[in-house]
Amino acid sequence: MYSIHCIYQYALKLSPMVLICFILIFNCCTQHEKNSGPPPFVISQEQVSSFVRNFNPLIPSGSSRWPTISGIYEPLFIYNSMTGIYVPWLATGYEWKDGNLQLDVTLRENVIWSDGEPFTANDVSFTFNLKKTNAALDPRASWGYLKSVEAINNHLVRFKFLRIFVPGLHALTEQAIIPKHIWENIEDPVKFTNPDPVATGPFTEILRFDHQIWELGRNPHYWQEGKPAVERLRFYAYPTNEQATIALINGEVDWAGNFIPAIDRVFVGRDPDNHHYWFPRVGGSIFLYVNTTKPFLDNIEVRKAISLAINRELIVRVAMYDYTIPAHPTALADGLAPWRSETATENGDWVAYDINRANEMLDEAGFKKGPNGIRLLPDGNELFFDISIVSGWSDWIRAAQVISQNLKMVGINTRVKTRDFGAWLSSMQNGEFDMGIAWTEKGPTPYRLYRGLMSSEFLKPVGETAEVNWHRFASDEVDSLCIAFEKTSDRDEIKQIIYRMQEIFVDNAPAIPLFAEPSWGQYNTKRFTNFPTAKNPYAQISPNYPPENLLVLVNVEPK
Amino acid sequence: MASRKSDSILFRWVKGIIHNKKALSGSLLVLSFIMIAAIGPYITVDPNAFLDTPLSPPSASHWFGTTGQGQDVLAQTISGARQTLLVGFATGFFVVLIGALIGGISGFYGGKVDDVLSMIINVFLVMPGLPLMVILASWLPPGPLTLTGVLVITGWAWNSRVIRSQMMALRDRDFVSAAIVSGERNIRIILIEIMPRMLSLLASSFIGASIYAIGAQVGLEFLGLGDVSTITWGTNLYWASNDLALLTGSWWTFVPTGICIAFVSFGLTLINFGIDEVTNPRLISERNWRKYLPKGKGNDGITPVIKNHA
Amino acid sequence: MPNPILSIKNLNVEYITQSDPNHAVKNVSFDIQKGEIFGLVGESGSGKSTVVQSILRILPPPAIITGGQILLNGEDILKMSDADVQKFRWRQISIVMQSALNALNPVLSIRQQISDVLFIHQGLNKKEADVRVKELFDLIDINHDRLDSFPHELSGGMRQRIVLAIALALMPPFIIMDEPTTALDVIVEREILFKVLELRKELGFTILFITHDLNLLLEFAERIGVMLQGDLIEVDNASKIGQGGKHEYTKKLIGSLPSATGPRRHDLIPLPDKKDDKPVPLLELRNLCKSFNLSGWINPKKLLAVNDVSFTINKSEIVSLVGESGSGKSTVARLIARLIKPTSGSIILNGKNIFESEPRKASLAYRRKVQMVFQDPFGSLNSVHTVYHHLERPIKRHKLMDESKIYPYIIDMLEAVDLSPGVVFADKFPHEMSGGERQRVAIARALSLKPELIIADEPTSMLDVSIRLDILRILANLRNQKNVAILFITHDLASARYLADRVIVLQNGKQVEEGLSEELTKNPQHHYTKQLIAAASPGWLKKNLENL
Amino acid sequence: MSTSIQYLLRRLGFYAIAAWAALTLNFFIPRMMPGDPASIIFARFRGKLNPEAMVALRETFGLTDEPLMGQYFTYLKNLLSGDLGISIAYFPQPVTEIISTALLWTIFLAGTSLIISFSLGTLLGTLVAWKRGGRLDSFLPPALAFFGAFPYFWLAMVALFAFGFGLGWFPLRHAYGDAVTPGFNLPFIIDAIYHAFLPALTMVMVSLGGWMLSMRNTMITTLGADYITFARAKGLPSKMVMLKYAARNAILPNFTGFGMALGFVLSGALLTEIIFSYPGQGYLLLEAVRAQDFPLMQGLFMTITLAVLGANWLVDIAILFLDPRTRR
Repeated sequence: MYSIHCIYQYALKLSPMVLICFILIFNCCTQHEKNSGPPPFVISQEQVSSFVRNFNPLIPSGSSRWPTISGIYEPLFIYNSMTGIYVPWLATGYEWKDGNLQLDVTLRENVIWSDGEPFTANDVSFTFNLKKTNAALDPRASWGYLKSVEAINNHLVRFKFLRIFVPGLHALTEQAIIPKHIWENIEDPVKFTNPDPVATGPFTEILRFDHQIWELGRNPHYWQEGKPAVERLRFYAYPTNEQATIALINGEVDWAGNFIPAIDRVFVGRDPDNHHYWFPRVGGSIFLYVNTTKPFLDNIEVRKAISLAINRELIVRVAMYDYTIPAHPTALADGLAPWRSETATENGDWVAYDINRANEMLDEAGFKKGPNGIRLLPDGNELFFDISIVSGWSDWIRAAQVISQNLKMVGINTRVKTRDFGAWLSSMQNGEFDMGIAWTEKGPTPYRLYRGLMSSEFLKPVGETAEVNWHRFASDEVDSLCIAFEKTSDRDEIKQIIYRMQEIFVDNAPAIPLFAEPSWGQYNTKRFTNFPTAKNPYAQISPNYPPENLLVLVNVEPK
Repeated sequence: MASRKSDSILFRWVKGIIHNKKALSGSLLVLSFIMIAAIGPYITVDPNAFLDTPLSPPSASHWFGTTGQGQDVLAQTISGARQTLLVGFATGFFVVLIGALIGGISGFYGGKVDDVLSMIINVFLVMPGLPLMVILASWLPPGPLTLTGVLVITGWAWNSRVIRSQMMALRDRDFVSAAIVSGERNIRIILIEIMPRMLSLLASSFIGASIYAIGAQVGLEFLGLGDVSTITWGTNLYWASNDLALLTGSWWTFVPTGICIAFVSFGLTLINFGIDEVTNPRLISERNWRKYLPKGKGNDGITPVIKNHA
Repeated sequence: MPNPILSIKNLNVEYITQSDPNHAVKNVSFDIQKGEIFGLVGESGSGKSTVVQSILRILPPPAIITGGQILLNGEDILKMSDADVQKFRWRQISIVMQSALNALNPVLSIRQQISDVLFIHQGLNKKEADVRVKELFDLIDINHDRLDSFPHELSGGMRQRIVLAIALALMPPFIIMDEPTTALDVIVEREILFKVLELRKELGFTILFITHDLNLLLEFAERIGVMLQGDLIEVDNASKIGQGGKHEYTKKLIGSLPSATGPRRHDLIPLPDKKDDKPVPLLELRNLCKSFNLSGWINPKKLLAVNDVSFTINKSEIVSLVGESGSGKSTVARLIARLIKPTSGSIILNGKNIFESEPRKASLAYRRKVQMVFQDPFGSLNSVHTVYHHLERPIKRHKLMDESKIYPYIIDMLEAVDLSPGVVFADKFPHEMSGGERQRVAIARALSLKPELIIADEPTSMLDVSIRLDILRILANLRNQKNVAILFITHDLASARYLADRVIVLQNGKQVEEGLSEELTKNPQHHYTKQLIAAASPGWLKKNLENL
Repeated sequence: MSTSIQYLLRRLGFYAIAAWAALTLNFFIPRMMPGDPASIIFARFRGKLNPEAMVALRETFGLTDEPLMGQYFTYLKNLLSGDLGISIAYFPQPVTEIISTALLWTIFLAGTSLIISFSLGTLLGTLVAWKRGGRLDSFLPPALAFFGAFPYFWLAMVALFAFGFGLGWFPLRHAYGDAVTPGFNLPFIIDAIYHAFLPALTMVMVSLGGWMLSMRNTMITTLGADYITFARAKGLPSKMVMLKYAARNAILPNFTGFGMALGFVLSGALLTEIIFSYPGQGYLLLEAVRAQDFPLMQGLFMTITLAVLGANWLVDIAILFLDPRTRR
């Protein structure tokens, strides 16, 4: 007995020493990084607990590894959201013909698949026709307006349209192209994981694939001379934002697109010479949607007053760490700034913060404050609305909390209600919500944004699922503007259509823009250089917007 | 006349707790947190208000510093106590209620009723709790009611099992047979004759279930499965983690909450230690006995000889 | 006296409690001579077990030996070093403990438990130990195929013999026997004792025998010490104690021992006033059977606890059901009290088959007529309620009388069972009373409903010898005064003889004999009854010893 | 011995029922959730996806409009044939593939720390009960109870940031480093232990107190038993009485508790995994729930349940060997 007690006491005294020995042994035994060859370019884009080997570029669900459609496979053109132009990639040019019912695309000539086979127009037509036979591979429903895709010769592809639909260009040109000689033998392309991809992109060789780490090597046959400058890419499985941020802070990651709170202190402060970020506002705007079928909220003046009550500066500071700016009256963020109409900007004075005016407008609209300082409906009930947010989407929850406090100032009682994504989405889509924060449709022009906000195309009665236009607002004029837009490829005409749409938007306030959605991008210049920056904006920095990040992948260079 | 009995049993019990050092300090610890939860929100600044520079360290104006959104951590810690403790104790209550109901019925009636009920109890016992909790919590609308429900669903079985076996032991005792022979109804036997005998078990079950509920609740909320727009200890930790509190070195955003959770659970555990000792006087006698022994002399299974002690 | 093997001088033992220490043994002194059988008798709490456990110094906490000497062959055990204590244990003195099931480690085989002693004290190897274990098994007449059995696989008698074998393993000169037969049935008890005495004759060890049963001790002890509340009040030769001794308490003990044979002592229990009325049947059992499912639903085993039992109890008659543990007598009691349901057969109360009129649950009327007193008076009272509550509830439940009349009625009841003043007792909690007082409360509760039949299931077996007779007297008086019939269930033929009018003997669930109590004890027919009576008659051991 | 087999079969029967109940719950709970995976995928693209493709998508994921009971029987049939379906979040990977490696890591991490904390806790409980009232007894139970009062994930967070991030003594994530190749080789094994050390340590710290206390309690009860007094009277050495007589008996109820507590402890392990980015089932589960990946969720819940049931069965077998009374 005594001996046991003694051993125990010794163990207590020894335990710190044992621990230290342990650590030393482990540190010695664990071989650190073998220093062979140039350092890998470490990218953190996906946050997963373990990787699954899937390089199928046609699967829409995002279950194939990044950068399958923006590094391994390539599209015909890449839309550069910083410059607003289509960069020719596998194609060199396009031409609308036959009253915009036919599109001819000329392909680049010196492109070779990574297995040495030449890239031809047959590959392009095969890709699109495979999508026709497998509807599940056509998430953007290209075959809703396409009639046929044919290879006219080795380097010319002809798209014929069922109806005039000029905006379809965007989807067609961004399609990743697959090799016919490989895929024609695949039985079920929908369930094909394509473990060893044959592609045209700058990186095609899978050097290593484990659940926690994988590496992608350079394409030996890449068509751009001397590119990419980077030898290999490496990806670690960081399951949480926190883990990914730690890695970034520790300098283990060279390029990432994470949300990091207090980034100047947390990230840049660690190594100000090498740690950088750039959050250009190329995305859409984040909106507060109000259900226009509900009494009180169906009033245009009320919606404008609500907008005036919201302190966007505070939201941007509290919820977004000042990474972005309050929304523009037209809801067009910096990326779409050239499209802004001056008239609309002037009329959109309700996208501002003015509590007094908000109160006045509500008083004028006939909703007087009750005894508790809360405004009353005509039936005498106090105003009360839920602001629905997806649980876990913390930035928006913070924003909603600010909004809730703001609205209280003008006599509107609200409650922030968080719900699981599925439940939230179905309540939004079915129009069974009061207010909610959500995104908008994006695209190279504001057309998709305004169509989604105001066209009757997607308007559904409450209780039925509406894909967009959850707030349920429709304008006949917008409908006809949309039709006109789809039919023209004339730049001036397009501009006039977009201007008119903006005016309709600011007059009716169908939804309330809050702030511009930034695109997250961080990079480390310790080992690599030539990232896009505000001074050299050759593309947006974020890896989260394929295929645009192809531009970054081929341009980054080792130091 | 008859009222003396209930006073007496309760009185004896309370006296036992007060005289027990562990139970007393545990009770004081827990009571002080309950007090904080009850009156705290009226004396602190608005925990929701965005007051100051985010993540500023503890200072005279903000004793516990501010969160990633510039809210007062002290105010958040204090007002977080309310819902956390409420959900914790409510779960504890319902777990014991259901446990006493199902375990009690199962143990008292035996036979086929017991076969079925104890099968259900055992099935719930072996089912892994967290996955079930996560699935349930993510399905139901977030909020205190959901949390309580989920925690009760995944947590009742253990107490049922304990109460069932205690009930089975008591049910075979002669005083129950005597009550049956004198014609008492079963419900009265269970409530008036048996339940008072299980008081300490019920109390410690309640405390155990509350500890479990506080821990599991905080865990679920930490994963973002609670209603993160309300202020609880779990959501405090969720926000701290969301704002990368540790990375930024802002330990003050999560240490106070973590310590509070630990103190409440520890206080409850101490009460349970105390209940254990009160119901098992042998432990205390043995401690007193040890005082008589010469220093360093343990119990080696040889009765000590101490002559002429005081 | 010369050369005592063990000499205890002024031994004092205290138990530490939360408040004041409990002085369990006070200045006890006695000597035991080499080779003698010394008996120590006393009721529970008298300190007799504390004395013997101090000899081995195995009293668990919170006990402290506070004074005195225990000299073993002249060496003071209380001054030994810890290592020496470990060594003298079992080599010099071994002990046979009361409950053999609890004394054996449930998860070790018998072979291991015996070998442990041999390994430690004699340093034998496995093979040598095995040989010795087998020798010991031969000594106590147990087949070698039981060597690897576990305690739960053996019967009570066998377990006690194994404990005896362990005690003999090192052939110590001195063996303490602490109530070695209390948990056993009389017939088994007799076999074990016989075995012990046989072995002693062969091996010549000294015995210190502790029991609460003076009758038993008088059979074979040479000298006897009587303990009362921590004091050793008398030590004398067995013959002198048997004649009544000097101390009042000893006299009371001797006087309170009814015997199953010999002439009836009329001073013990009052006989019923003779009535010439023809007996009126009150309760009749017809072909009652009860079986229990033992294990498993794949292949269930059944135990037939009560097998075709039929008998009648007449109004204001005392019938005694006698049998050993496992004979099914308690099951019969629970069947009549309708705590369990019979597998088959019927119960007829006042000429009505009750399973026809009230098949599922006993009616209130039945409950009122048939009441029960349980074996363990502490278990049958609920520790959270007062005496008053225990008596009040049945009256209220059966709406026997107005609220206002209940209190005086309860006080009356309490005084009827000699708990006076009733007002004081009404307010007490069970733990504030002695065992005898608690059992009286239980009787008063049964009585308060003015039942026609009281089932008394071993009402005295958990009580100290000195108060058993009081309880029997109360029961006898009840019948005389309140005309209530009593079914008295006991393992003790002697008390059945004195209390009951008729006796029914049960064995393995079967009725083996029935008869008027005096006749049955005088002239038993069935050989089982004969065995029972033989085992309960004074001098049975001596007769057999002479044959040794 | 046939009765032992009967006992084990009976337990197996019970586990079969428990498994069925779990699987049934598992099927119905996610299906009662509002929303469906296709719209989640739509939402993942934050509007970039054309609404017209929804129908095609639903079809691809095999989301049929078959009546619920029909789906239920198909589900059971598929489970019996080992087909857990295709993950939605990891489309088109079969669920079995995603889960299998994760399950191994979870079993490794949770199993090791569970066994360590159970054995260490039991040992400490034995010592503390043996020397009850002593210095060790007045210090250890409250100290360990205090550690046990912290939430698993909180201690894990603190440990990760103090020893991993701050001091850099331990790796920050994953089950093994990049430099080793998974397989049966020494560097890999050492590396795996190195990575498991900190998460296992936090789990042991939190759960140790529970095991110790319950062992202490049963041990104290056991020490009051007659056979302990008898063993002492036999003059057996203290250590032998403590281990062979007292602890040997006291461990039995604890062992049963071990089986019952498995599910609870595993829950803590899942949370710890998330903090340490350990590639086990914990994070997968959260991910599956967030993506409403029914098949993956079901697969995870099922494997975790089956693992717990299997472990319980092993405990049953162990008890059969430890306690002769069950062998009757």
